[in-house]
Amino acid sequence: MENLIALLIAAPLLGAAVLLCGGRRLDAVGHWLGTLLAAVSFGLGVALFADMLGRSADNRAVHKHLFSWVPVEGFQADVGFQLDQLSMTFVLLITGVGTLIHIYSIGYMEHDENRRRFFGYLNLFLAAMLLLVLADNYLLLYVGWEGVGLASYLLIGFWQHKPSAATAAKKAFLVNRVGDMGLSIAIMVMFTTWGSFAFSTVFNQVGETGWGRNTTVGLMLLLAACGKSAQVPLQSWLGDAMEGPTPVSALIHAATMVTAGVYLITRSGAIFNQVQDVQTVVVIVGAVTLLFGAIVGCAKDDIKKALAGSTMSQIGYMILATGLGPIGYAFAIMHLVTHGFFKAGLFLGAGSVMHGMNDEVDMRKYGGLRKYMPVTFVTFGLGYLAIIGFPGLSGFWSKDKIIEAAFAKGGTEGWILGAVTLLGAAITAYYMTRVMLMTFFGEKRWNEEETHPHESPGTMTIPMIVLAFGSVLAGGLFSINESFVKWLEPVTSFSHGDSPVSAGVVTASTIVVLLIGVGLAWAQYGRKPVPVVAPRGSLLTRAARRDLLQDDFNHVVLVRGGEHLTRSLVYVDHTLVDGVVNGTAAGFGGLSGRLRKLQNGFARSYAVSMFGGAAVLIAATLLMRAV
Amino acid sequence: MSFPLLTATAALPAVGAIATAAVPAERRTAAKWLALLVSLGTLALAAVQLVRFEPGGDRYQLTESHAWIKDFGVRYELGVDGIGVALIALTALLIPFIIVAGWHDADPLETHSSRWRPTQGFFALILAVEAMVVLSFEATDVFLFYILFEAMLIPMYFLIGGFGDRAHEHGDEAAATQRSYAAVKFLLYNLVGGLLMLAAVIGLYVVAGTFSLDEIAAARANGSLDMATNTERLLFLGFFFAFAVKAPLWPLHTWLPNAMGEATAPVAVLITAVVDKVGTFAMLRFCLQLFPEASKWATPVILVLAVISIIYGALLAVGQRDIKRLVAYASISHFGFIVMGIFAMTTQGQSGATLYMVNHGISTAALMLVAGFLISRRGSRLIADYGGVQKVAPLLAGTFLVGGLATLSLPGLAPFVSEFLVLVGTFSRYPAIGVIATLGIVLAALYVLVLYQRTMTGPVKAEVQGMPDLKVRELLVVAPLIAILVFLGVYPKPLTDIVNPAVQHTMSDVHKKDPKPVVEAAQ
Amino acid sequence: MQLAVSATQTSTGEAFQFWVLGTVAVIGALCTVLMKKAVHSALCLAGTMIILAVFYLANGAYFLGIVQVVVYTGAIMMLFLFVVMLVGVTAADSLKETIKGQRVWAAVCGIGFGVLLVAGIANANLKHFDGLKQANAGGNVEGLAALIFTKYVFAFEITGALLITSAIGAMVLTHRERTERAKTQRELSEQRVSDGKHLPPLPAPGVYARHNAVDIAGLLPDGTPSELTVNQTLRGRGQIRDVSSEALSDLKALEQRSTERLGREEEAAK
Amino acid sequence: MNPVNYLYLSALLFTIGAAGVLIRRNAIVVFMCVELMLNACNLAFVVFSRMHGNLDGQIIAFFTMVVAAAEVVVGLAIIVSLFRSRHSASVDDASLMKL
Repeated sequence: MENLIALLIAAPLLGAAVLLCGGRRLDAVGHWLGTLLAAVSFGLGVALFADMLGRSADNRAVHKHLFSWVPVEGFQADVGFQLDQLSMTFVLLITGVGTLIHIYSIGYMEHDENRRRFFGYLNLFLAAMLLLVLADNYLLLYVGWEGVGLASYLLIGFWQHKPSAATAAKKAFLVNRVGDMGLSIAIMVMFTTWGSFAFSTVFNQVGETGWGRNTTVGLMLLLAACGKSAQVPLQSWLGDAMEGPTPVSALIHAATMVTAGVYLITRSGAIFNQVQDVQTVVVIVGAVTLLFGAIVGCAKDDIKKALAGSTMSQIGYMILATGLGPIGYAFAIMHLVTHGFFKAGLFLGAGSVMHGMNDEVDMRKYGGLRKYMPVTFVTFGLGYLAIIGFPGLSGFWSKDKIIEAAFAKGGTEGWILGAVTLLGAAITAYYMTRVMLMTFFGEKRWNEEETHPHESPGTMTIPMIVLAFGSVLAGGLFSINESFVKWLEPVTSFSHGDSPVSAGVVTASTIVVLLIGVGLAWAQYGRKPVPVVAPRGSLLTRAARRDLLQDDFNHVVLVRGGEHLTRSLVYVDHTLVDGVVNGTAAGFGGLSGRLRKLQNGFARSYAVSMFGGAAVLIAATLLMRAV
Repeated sequence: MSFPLLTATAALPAVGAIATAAVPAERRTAAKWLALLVSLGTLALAAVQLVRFEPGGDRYQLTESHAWIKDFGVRYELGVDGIGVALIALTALLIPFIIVAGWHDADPLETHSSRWRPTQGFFALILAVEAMVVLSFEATDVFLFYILFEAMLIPMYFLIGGFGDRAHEHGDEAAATQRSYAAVKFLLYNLVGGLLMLAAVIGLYVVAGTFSLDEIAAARANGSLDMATNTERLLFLGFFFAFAVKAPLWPLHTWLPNAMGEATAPVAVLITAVVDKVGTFAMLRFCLQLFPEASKWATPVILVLAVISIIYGALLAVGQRDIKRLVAYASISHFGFIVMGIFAMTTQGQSGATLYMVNHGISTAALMLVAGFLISRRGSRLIADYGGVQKVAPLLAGTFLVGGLATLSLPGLAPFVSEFLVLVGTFSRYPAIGVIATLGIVLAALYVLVLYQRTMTGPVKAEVQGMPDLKVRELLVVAPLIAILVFLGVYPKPLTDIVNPAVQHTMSDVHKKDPKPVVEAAQ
Repeated sequence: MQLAVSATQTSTGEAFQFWVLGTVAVIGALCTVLMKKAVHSALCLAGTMIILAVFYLANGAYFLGIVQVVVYTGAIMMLFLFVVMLVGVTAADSLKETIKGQRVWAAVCGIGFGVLLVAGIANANLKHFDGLKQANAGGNVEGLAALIFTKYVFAFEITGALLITSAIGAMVLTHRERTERAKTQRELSEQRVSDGKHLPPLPAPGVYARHNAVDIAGLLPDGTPSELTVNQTLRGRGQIRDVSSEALSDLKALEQRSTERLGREEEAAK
Repeated sequence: MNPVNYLYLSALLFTIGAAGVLIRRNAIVVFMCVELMLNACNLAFVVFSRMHGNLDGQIIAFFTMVVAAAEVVVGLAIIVSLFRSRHSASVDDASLMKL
């Protein structure tokens, strides 16, 4: 059975290779082939899942050593896989949502001449993401880590003729590279500390090392997670990444890749559990991003960017939860899965709206679309209810648990975190309601002559419907008997913690803040008409529209500074480094210009020097003998 | 006596060079085919070497030894270790690609030009370089090595100075002037290095009384040859300086951007992927083996220089406006990694450095040759003259991207393995330097992606419109290189198996052991 | 000739011969260097070489002694003389030095070199002379032959090749291939007309000069000698009796006189 | 008398020849001086041959003569062709080696 693991990755990888190298001949069938292989992978995943369920909780993890990758003395890097409950969860999420989005893309990308290439990239992404979650050591994980980065780069920049897309792709890759640097340093520290970077070795020996090294590893892993999961301070790329086609935003920048950071921290729980201080940092990062993303989400008029802010904020929840330690890991993953469903659904909905609206993304030019796109409206609406945590839907179950866990952290910290998460829930309700109202309710604000809103074809609506089911049911299913927590417990361990507030109070307060958020949004966008041109807004709104000035900071400090640095270095290289050499050369030139006068061209003159030279040689020989 | 395989591998291209040069001028195409056949034959011989080489066997294998200049104890001594055999394979592998890629580079110009372009000469010179490089990887006699080290400058000089890109933004004359400037700069830099090395070679002979690497190393190992500390250091510096110029290490690097910028792309590949490797190879073979103590003494300074090379090269690459110069600065950055790996004095570092030499050769060849195809289409080296190429020539853009990704060490492609090994190897002994060098991977992403973005993406420029995609000949060059990059990225074991024993030997030469993991050391 | 050559001392006869002939040889060498005319130098050199031949014989190199006379003094020196004749036997070199400092440096280097050589020889331990008795026992020529055709056979062959090469080289260097048909007299005259120079035959030598010998250049009306009037070869050898300086000084004197007179007239006019 | 005196004579002749090469401008005389130097060397070889009691020195002297003959032939040919083209046999006239 464990041989199937390699096949799981091989299927989409094969698809990518065939589609990317196949040339135009495959244009006609490329999308079907890509979808088929993604589905094959999903099928394999389900088979493995069934197999895993057949074993007892402690025997579920499967290891498969494929081959020795870099065999160098003292450095054992292997290609080996580890399929345990955590990986399994991800495999199913990735291949499941992935397959749905493949199907969706068939319709969405129908008119794009490079559809085959798009599917090739999507398959490549699936393979890399699966490698990331299945690797049994950090180096192989790093391969997947960069692989998804590459796929993300290629897909964000898929419409390369748009300079904005190309720039966004480059930005995403670069910011991710900063995170990758963290991961590679972490691996190097692991190697020097434990002599290995296999999960098993590291986690077994992590208790034997001192605070310093564990902290370094933890912080570096956190840096990596920040890069991939768009957490403060490396969050700036996610908004721009919406330049990619919408299915990409749904799959990569909402459901799967951006949650890799959560996976990394959860996977490395053994390390983080050792160092409280790092966990505190993780929690702070999560909390800050949670609010940051939510605030940004409130201000954006671009539907995808609003959703991107929301993604950032939701991942903030997850990161915060992972920072809580064993209290939170399981809930982080649970929120990750439910978020995968509803956020993918929301993005696909947004894509469907754009599809019907001539690729218009400005919500101020939507309005009243519920009549024109009923399926999209319903599925989007269900996703909306799920994300704001409407009782009974997926988001309610998972987010509520994280808020509880935050309180359960205990002490002042617990209270602060609880408050932050509650505040976040309120803002989430506010901005999602805003999106909903601006898009599907109110007056039509589009130009009726140019735009003819219509429902999307079946290939697009079916995945949305499936995801809507997930958004509605997943959370509830997971929470029956705490089945999800129990499922993950062997990997992540679990403790309830002791919350100062009872679960009921927490649930009640979440519902209250939810209502406040919805109410505020309705007061602003539901009661009165939405202006087509954005009002100037308050200072905070304007800052939030510019991603809270993060980009401006980057531009001034990093881009400008970097430009100056490189320009002055080019100058230095030309004048100073080269100049020293050229100066020497010029000096020699001048000297030889003088010596050249000795070359008068008369053979006899030269003969004299030869003769003198011979005399000197004889003298030297004689002297040497005398000595 | 068994078949002198090593001599044959070097002699075949040498004879081929003469034969190619002798083909009459009007039969240009025949000369090209002859050169290609010879290079393929050399590749076959190199493959035989790989097969015959036993990783677990003696340190130097397939040895040959003949008296040459008896009075000075100079011998024609050849032998390969794992590192040598790998680099010979790299050289033999790249030359056919270089020849095919440069198929039309030396054709006579259609337009009136004062410069004569002897087609046969171009290919004969390439083969001559191959012969000398191969032999220098094989030489185990210091004097023999020195002669080859210097002699290969001559054909390189003519290749750089004699053959440039077809078009130049400032016209033919300006191009010729810049070319000869670059060629002279290349020659002078390397000659100065060679001169110091000559002094050190003579000094070594005076001290050791022989030129044989084996004998000296053995004498050093068993203590019968005891050098005074200062003598050893001076000799080491003499050798190292020459290799550092060739490698090239900051601040001796400025010849490389000029040379690579002015030469045609295949020649640029020849410089950076083949000839410069002799420098780093010689650091491993001669500096460490002959002067272990001095090497250790100089390590801190060299590592700092290497790190400066990495960061500085990458930063300058970001600031370049010329595609070829950008690749050149990227190479400087990569050579920094190689030198760092060598002098980190860890198994991982040195294995990584050796793999890096091979991988950098292939990845740079892929990137630079595609860049050359691009440049030959538009007739400009300036990045700003391109834009939107991806739309009109997707294959070209795609292969360019893969080459670029290899350059930025994307996992899954060969350079990643080596770069990571170098970083780990360095980090385990010098954490601070390892961390700073890691910055290089971010900067690498920056210069590669900026280059790709500016040339390939965005709206299609008017001049780029109608640019043809890769032709079959060009695809034949690029596709195998990419395949090798992928293969070695996923499964580098064949290479590491050959390299590992050699690295073990080098490590024992310098009396260094890998630092133990902290946990193990604590126990 | 005395066959017996002692180990460290030569016979008195040989010593006498050495001192007398040695002195002559040195004088001959000095004359070679110092004679103004090449032909004299050549003759002095030939003398020196013959003396050296005698010394060879005295040193037991009978074959070389004869070869020296036959080949060197006979053939090579004749070649020299032949070339001297070709170039001009009477042309005397000016011994005036034209390159600044050449004489001084030559002297310094020459003397220094000589002193060093002598010092070197004096320094070397050359007391013992084996003599050639044994080596020449089977006859000098046979001994040489045995060596040449065994030990030095390669060198011998190569020198043979060298000789052939040099012979061919000399031919190639001096030979001038006539690539086109020689012009007939008619064509030459036509060419003269078409070129428009020297329609009449070349002027005879000595025109306007005091002599009309072939080696005296004719003078143009302004008193300068005309290149055209003297045969090219003579001119090349430098065998032109130079009348121009005479003529020019005459002219100068004439001018001087006339200006003096004119000057006086001007003064008178004042 | 000690045969070493021959060597002194040889040295003296050599030096005189060398000085002649430096001083004279006529190419033919310069050549003669070269011959003089060669002959001086030959004398030394012959004396060394006597000193060592074998004939190798004489062989070398013989070869020197052969090479000298070859050299003279080519050298004089050069002089003749130079004279033809320049109408001069002065070595100073051929000063094209100047930059």
